[in-house]
Amino acid sequence: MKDIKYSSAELMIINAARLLRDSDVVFVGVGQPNLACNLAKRTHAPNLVMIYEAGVIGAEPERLPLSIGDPTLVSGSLSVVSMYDIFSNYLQRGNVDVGFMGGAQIDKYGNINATVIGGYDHPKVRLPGSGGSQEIAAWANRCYIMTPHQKRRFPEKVEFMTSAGFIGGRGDRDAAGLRGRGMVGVVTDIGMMEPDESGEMILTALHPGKTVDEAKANTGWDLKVAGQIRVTELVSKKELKILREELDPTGIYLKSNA
Amino acid sequence: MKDIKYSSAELMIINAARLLRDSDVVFVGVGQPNLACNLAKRTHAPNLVMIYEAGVIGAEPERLPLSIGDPTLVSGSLSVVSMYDIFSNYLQRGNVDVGFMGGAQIDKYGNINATVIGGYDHPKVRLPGSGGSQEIAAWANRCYIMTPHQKRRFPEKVEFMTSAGFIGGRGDRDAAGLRGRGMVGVVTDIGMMEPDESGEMILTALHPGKTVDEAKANTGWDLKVAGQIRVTELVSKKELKILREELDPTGIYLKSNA
Amino acid sequence: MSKLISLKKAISDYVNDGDVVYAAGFTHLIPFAAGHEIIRQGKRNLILARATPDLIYDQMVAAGCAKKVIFSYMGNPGVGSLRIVRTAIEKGELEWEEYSHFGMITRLQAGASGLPFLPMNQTGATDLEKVNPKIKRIPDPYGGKDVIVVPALNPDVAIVHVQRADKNGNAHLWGIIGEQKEAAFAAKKVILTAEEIVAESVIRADPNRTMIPGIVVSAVCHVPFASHPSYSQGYFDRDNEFYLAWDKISESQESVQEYLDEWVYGVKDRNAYWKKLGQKVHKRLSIKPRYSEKISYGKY
Amino acid sequence: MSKLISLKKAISDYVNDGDVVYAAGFTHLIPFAAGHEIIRQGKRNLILARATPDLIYDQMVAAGCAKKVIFSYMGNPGVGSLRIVRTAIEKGELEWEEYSHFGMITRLQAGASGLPFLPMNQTGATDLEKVNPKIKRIPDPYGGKDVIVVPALNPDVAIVHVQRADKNGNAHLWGIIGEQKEAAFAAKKVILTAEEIVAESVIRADPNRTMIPGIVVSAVCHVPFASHPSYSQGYFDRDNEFYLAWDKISESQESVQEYLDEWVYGVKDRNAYWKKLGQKVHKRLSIKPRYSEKISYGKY
Repeated sequence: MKDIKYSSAELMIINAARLLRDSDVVFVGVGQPNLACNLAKRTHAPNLVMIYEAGVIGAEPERLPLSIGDPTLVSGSLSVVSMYDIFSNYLQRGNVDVGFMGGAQIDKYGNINATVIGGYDHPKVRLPGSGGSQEIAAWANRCYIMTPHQKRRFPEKVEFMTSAGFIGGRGDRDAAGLRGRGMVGVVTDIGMMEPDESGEMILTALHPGKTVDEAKANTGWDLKVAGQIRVTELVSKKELKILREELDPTGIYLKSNA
Repeated sequence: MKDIKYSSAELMIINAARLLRDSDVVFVGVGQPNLACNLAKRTHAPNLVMIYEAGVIGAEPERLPLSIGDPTLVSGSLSVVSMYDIFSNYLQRGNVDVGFMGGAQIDKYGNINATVIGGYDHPKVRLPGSGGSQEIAAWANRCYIMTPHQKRRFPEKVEFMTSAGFIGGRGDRDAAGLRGRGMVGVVTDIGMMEPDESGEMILTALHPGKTVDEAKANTGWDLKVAGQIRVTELVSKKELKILREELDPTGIYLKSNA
Repeated sequence: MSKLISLKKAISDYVNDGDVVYAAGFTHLIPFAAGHEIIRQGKRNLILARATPDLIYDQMVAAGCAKKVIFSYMGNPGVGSLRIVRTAIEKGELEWEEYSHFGMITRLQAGASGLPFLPMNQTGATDLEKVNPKIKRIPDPYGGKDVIVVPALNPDVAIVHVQRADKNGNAHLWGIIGEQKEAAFAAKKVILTAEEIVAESVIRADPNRTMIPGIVVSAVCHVPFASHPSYSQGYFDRDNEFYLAWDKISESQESVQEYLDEWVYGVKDRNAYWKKLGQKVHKRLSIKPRYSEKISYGKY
Repeated sequence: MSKLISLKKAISDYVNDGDVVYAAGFTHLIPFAAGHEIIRQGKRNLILARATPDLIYDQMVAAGCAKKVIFSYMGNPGVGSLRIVRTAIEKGELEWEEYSHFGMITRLQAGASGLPFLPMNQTGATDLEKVNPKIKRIPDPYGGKDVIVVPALNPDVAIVHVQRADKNGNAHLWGIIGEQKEAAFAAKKVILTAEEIVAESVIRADPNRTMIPGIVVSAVCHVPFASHPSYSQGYFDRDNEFYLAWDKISESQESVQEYLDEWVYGVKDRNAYWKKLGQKVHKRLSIKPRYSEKISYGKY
């Protein structure tokens, strides 16, 4: 098995897919989260229901969707509703189990910045903004993020809090009365971080061959390590085959960080 | 012309129809208002758009609808929307020109009671309640009501204000910030009442052969009479023919008060 | 993953004594079959919510299932008074809570959205606000007139009849859609009855028509004609004769009891009820098709 | 009563300098043709509102039409950054006002409903609230957590592309329906562009499909392919190659000017634009039909 080669993207996608449970209702983003969900659906979670913020429920895309509003998500889906409905009746009402987040920065308490680097009024780098992520982070039962393990992506504190993880600690999240459990898993190309009792993201798993030191060196805060650190299951040929042959045959999303 | 015979209902329906303008968007009730609107559409207002609180827009019923949710209102209509949409996007937003009201009592300031006779907590006669009339009265541009001219139907003050006319006078309505112009015409079998500058309903028209004394004797407040009192146009053969032959051939709604 | 069970089992499993029940519909698709099954199973102390309680709530109140109604217009649609509910209120035998249509539907919309409340503009008619403490007013934080607010309504169970659903509860409905969607999202549990159970592919062939997704549905029951004497658009007509007949039946307790004995307690299920109605009624209510224009979603 | 006019006339008559314009759509049915016509007519100082400003707003900003954007996610969908809007903001050359998606859509929903504001639950992320004074919080009058509120958005003009409409503006749309309905009801004027103008009878054959009623529409324009390089579900595919190409074009002012000269100023209207794209592109974007299952409304 040890001669199986895979990219960082493939490693993250496969490990993210494994976090999904059968019958989960997942709020999916395009790109890597979409691949993770479709991989899960084709392996251990055939009853996964994929929801897109464009208002599509139960998508079964016949081709790789290239945007969150791709027409292939619509044809053959279970339902299409307005944006107001998807955010109110689905997300705010508590009908979404899993949210996949994106963002330029994620901090020690799982908070995300997708808005701005530098001051808000005079931005150095103006990012796309919240989109749906402010609400997904608050109201989905479980949130995950996939991101390469790099110091600049993991500052101690985000410059702008686009979406709440545990804010300044778990008590803050409880005080705001948010229904979801927050950022429960950060999948990187080194391993995985999960929140401890205080809401601080700590290293809980390493991918085969990766080390605690690598993780610490690439994290912007003093990364704690779980008492029992897990090693993730090896990437399987079957998982790679589905990804490469069925889901992204031209490698649009799989090639990154190869 | 003077030997044309008609019922009180026919007289009221025909006079109400004449109040509608071409291209008005009308919030229609079943029964007499429905007949008035369909009569107007077949005579001077071919572009009338009929909206029903059941959520139907632009109905063109092929048979006489027997309830406000009759399936004949749906088949061949322009649009069908949810109740929330019809009350918010159409009525509250100000997309309705005319509302037809019903109710057991209407008072000196055009307020309507469709809720209860006797105390609210221990009702003597429990009426159906507001339905949509609280909102129609507030937000349609012009409201009309058709009702036989009887003292018990026209008390000085309603026992329960289900829907606002001018409340205690026009200033009250302005203070509440209601968008519609309120109760602008009460069509009875004697004539018609319209609000004066203070919002008080005064006698402004008589049907041919009716008298001011009759109107006063059948009104529960000291009915004022307009300086210039109008006599309504004679009911025409054409109007009666459409009502009797096309719209209500079995006389379900036309026979009352014959 | 199929949620397809009998209506008898659905009512038994998902409706409890004391529940807030919202049997949805505005004149159309009224879930009579479910109401009759609730009566047969002798559920008690229900709080019956609906903008437009009609004959089925009259029957459930007559059968002693309810302790309270929440409503905005109480009538026999197109006919007149809803005698049994009305009399029970006049006699002080039934609790009630009352809104305008918009107030009632706004409560459901808030419930469906997961919000604690929603605002409405003022109507100038304040008497209902005076007698119902749940109706409040709050300032407009943007400096306009105060707005009226009502709290979310989240029924324990919503019962919704639809034209077609798959076995997981993904449902197409059309014609008058009243507050069915809002009730389904607002409720904690949803019982669906359907004229037809169709393959998932039929639902997936027109996703914009799906108003209720299976993920909020607890039980799916195949019950053709479940809405009689109301109607199912495209399937059969409203039985107006029965609405008129009920106006007479509901005049006396004896005739109501006779009706319940014969048409509710006396039949096993909706299938038996429909057969008992007989071919003459079936024929009177039958309609000819009038098809929609197809659309293409495109192969992508 | 026909509102059918040319897009040129519609933009000339209904879009004024300084207007708040909402060109609606979430990736789907983006009204590019109308945006190009606005550029050709040299409209100025527009406030461009949309949850998801994409290439058409990038182009309108590049052409000098806008003084401000109101948005919740600013990107080239599926590709990356929206370079021109982004750079203009970074350089301080463009005003902006920002919400989350739900905040933006809630503003429109309030506008569509005729309400002054609508509430949302708290999200714990308060930084946007700190920089945008229009986002406020108020107490829940029923004793729960404070809620977040946003004010109604009532654009001067909404521009909505639809699959089919009649000449009075009654419109069927399907596929991703984003915020088109809310924008149309919220706006003071509505310009509709349509892939097809159909007989009123086609609309009336499926009234539940009608999302925008003619009574709120000011102008109806027959503009096939108006949404290219976005798509119209069932009519043609998204031109992903162009979205990728724009990522390059928008890197320099020169190439943007060249693009505008050739594809906007250099063509008379959408018909000329589509012809200029050529048969190879037409073929690449063509799709095979995939039809909905018909339903019956019934003859009543």
